[in-house]
Amino acid sequence: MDNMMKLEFLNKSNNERFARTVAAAFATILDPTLEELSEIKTAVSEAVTNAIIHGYEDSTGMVCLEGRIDGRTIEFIVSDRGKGIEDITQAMQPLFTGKPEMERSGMGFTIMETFMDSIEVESVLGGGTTVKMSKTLKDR
Amino acid sequence: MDNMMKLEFLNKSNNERFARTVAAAFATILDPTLEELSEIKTAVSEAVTNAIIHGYEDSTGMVCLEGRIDGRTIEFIVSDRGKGIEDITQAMQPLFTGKPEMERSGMGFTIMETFMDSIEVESVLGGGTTVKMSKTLKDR
Amino acid sequence: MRMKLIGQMHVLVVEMEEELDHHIAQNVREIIDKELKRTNAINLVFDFRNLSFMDSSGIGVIIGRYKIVKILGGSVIIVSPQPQVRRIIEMAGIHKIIKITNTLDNALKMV
Amino acid sequence: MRMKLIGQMHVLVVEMEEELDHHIAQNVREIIDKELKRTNAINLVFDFRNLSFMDSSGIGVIIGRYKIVKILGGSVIIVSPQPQVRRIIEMAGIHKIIKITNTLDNALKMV
Ligand SMILES: Nc1ncnc2c1ncn2[C@@H]1O[C@H](COP(=O)(O)OP(=O)(O)O)[C@@H](O)[C@H]1O
Ligand SMILES: Nc1ncnc2c1ncn2[C@@H]1O[C@H](COP(=O)(O)OP(=O)(O)O)[C@@H](O)[C@H]1O
Repeated sequence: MDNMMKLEFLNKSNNERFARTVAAAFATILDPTLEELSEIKTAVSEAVTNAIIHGYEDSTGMVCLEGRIDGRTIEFIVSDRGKGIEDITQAMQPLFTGKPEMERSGMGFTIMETFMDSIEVESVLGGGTTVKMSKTLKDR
Repeated sequence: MDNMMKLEFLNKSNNERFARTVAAAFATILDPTLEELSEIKTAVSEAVTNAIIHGYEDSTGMVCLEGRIDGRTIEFIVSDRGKGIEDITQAMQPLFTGKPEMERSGMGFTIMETFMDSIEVESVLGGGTTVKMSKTLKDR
Repeated sequence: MRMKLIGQMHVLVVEMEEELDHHIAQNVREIIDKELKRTNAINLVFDFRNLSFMDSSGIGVIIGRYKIVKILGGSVIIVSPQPQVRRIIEMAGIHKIIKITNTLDNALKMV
Repeated sequence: MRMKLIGQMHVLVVEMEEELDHHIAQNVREIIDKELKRTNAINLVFDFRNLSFMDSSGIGVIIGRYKIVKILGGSVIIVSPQPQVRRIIEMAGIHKIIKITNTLDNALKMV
């Protein structure tokens, strides 16, 4: 592993922007293209937002964003210790949302899958959710 | 406390820029002036650089940057588990440096003191160093 | 976010700035819905020229407003989304139900 | 970082970009010192117009080069530091031993 960082922050919605800015700053170490950078920022924004609104709902908790760099591959792991996902396959379907009343679009996981090369989701009901995403950047 | 974050990263010199960008992104939550933002960025850059080059020298270790927001007051705590400082009073004197051969200027602590409202340094020889800095931003 | 009303056309123009995420969306939604009621506007133009980032929370905002405006008998038009924003819009299929154009002038001709 | 040599005046112009910290300083130092040797330049102009950030590592770089150039019998001049960079320079007292000016043209007249 060439580099790593781990960020923990409160599940406040004004930390969503902070967290994706951190992800972008970490990715900047690899001198990504503007497109790669905006893909990473968006994917991380989705995962962090999910941790905040679905993981914790109204309770207080910490969200964790880990970043790892290995060659041109960058990996982000977003985790919460919130309520967990009952049916991961269903949750990852495009347009599925558990919170239509909040005007959620159900496109979060689809965006993460489209913008990153791979995504893995692990979740324990009542224990929390971990989303691991990685992307190999173009050689520059 | 209104907000908090904790960042850990490897003591690699290309993380210096990453760490001060994170500090600036966290401070941005308070909508600081450009001057306040650049003062925070500079002070954090000094503390993080010290952890990397003085704390760990050639060994590998993790640097920690914590941020806390309380009203208009923002606090940063930079810590390492490196070699520690023998004489803190001497270390904090303007122009004192333990590494003149590296062209260090000995101005790091002076910059932190000038740009932040308060600074506290704790250190244990062989155990590491913790620098706590805080600054109250102008009302906007 | 800035808003202006073009009264004789019943158009509310919403100019978004910086980044539209879940945190911002909560406010944006409320403000637009209140303003639609207050002004009796039935058409909504999202001016995205200065919006540099949007995630899926923005999709929810757009589709939610689209549903309201449709009931009022009006339409929603999006102006000048930047590349990242455009990709999110297209990924969600919003461009199939909402018109996108390059200038505010064009948008006002299309309502 | 970009460098150019103005041969007849023995001036090496170093144009710094983005941010000058300890990470960058290590390289900058080596490259400048090599170039001073290679070109026989004795004067050094730091063009800081496009340098948006500098911490105390930059002080070390400037003073270190100042010492070398002084031995060679030349001088160091700093061009157009932005506010943050200027504050660091002044805090370190560098402006008392090194001239600062607004344009590269001025700097070349001053060497
Ligand atoms: N961290 C999480 N904790 C609990 N549930 C989650 C988490 N992330 C996603 N989910 C569930 O998966 C669903 C789909 O997520 P997503 O595709 O991002 O769409 P959206 O956020 O718009 O609902 C969510 O509505 C939620 O029910
Ligand atoms: N985290 C640290 N661990 C060990 N020693 C430190 C640490 N921070 C500072 N010091 C000591 O204090 C001295 C002064 O620090 P500073 O004022 O930042 O100047 P400089 O970094 O230019 O030497 C350093 O040279 C070093 O000896």
